[in-house]
Amino acid sequence: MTRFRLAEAPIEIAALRAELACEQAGAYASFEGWVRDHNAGRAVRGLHYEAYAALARSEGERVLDEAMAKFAIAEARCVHRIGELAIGELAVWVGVSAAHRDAAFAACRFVIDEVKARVPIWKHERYVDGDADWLHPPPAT
Amino acid sequence: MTRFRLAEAPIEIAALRAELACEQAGAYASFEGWVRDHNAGRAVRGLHYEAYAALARSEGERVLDEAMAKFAIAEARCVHRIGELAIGELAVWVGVSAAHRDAAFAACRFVIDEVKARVPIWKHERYVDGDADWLHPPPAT
Amino acid sequence: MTRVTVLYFASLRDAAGVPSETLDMDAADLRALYASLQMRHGFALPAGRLRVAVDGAFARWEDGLREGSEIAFIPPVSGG
Amino acid sequence: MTRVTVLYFASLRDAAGVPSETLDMDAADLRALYASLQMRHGFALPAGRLRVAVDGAFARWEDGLREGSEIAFIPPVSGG
Repeated sequence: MTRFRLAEAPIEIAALRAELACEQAGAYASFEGWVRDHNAGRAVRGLHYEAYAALARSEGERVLDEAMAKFAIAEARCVHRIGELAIGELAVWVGVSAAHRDAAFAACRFVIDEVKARVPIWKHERYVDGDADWLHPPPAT
Repeated sequence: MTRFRLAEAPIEIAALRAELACEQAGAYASFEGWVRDHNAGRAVRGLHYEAYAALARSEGERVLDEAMAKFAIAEARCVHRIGELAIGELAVWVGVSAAHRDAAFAACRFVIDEVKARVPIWKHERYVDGDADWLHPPPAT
Repeated sequence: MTRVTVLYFASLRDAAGVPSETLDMDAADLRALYASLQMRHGFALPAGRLRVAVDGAFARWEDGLREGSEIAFIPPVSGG
Repeated sequence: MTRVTVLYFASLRDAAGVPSETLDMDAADLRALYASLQMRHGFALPAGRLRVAVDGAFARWEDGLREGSEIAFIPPVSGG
């Protein structure tokens, strides 16, 4: 079972959502990260994501395994784009199905938080002013 | 602006999601309620939703207005099906876009909780054993 | 006597046997109106578990009856 | 001397100028290896802000160098 995936092409939400459907599931929560046109006050012109693919896949899968163990959910998936993305494009998608909404919301939030904190993927932003930077944020406090 | 809608036909998620996109929004949270094949231990064969349509629309809109005022979000929508639904069908959909994920998750949760608590829509379930019932749950504690 | 139209939904409609009815009533307020209709139709739900709406907006049980108004008794909702 | 392949990502790759290099090193552990490569390439990030992985799995800074292993220094991540 691969619940976590890296994608080099646009993420197809409808097909992923269909993987989560089951007759026992009454609740579905999803999260999407979209490429914004600004970050930390700077106008963003474009960006790309780079991954240490082997470790990103195994660590991402570990996050999803933890979510399955920790919450009363039916299924969960996460897909993260890598490569060049345009403003407004979908960078990361999380979907969770469950019998009840408490677990669906909590697991969805857990997955995106852990993926952002632990999975070796890096964002490179190019700014309208011509500058460019890798984002290496300080640990969340 | 109508952010809350009743739908007599299947909900088209992709079109609704597109209404929430904007270049400032980096986060999108959504919730779906799916028709389950069981409820409170009874096997469900089918169901329908009935609404007091005029009041459901105005009270639903009020919930969305409250979400827009209460959370730092860009946009929000909610659509609730009425009429006959099959097992697995989408009964209610909520979508919220925001600059950051905290607000997107919190507002999405607020909308589904308030819609379930306040909007005059009733579920009628038909059970496999031949029985049928309107659901009139006690107030949440 | 005040002429009002009453709307019934969900289990109240099943019990009343009609989705609405127009009645001439002399109830002092909406609470008294529900009490009298509850007796007539055998509604199982006490007023304490309902909300009441007049002309498409939530109202208070102690509001009086307005001639020609449309009154809805709202049983506990179960959308979502 | 132990022969290892080192992978660089994101700002570390920009600073090193290469995505990976194979080196013969005599560092006592992964921490000492990073210190020596940090000096060589001028990496701005201190080891305390990095994680380290060996052969595709997270490792400890005090692990020794294994002949032929693939070592990755993981700068703070920014997916999502």
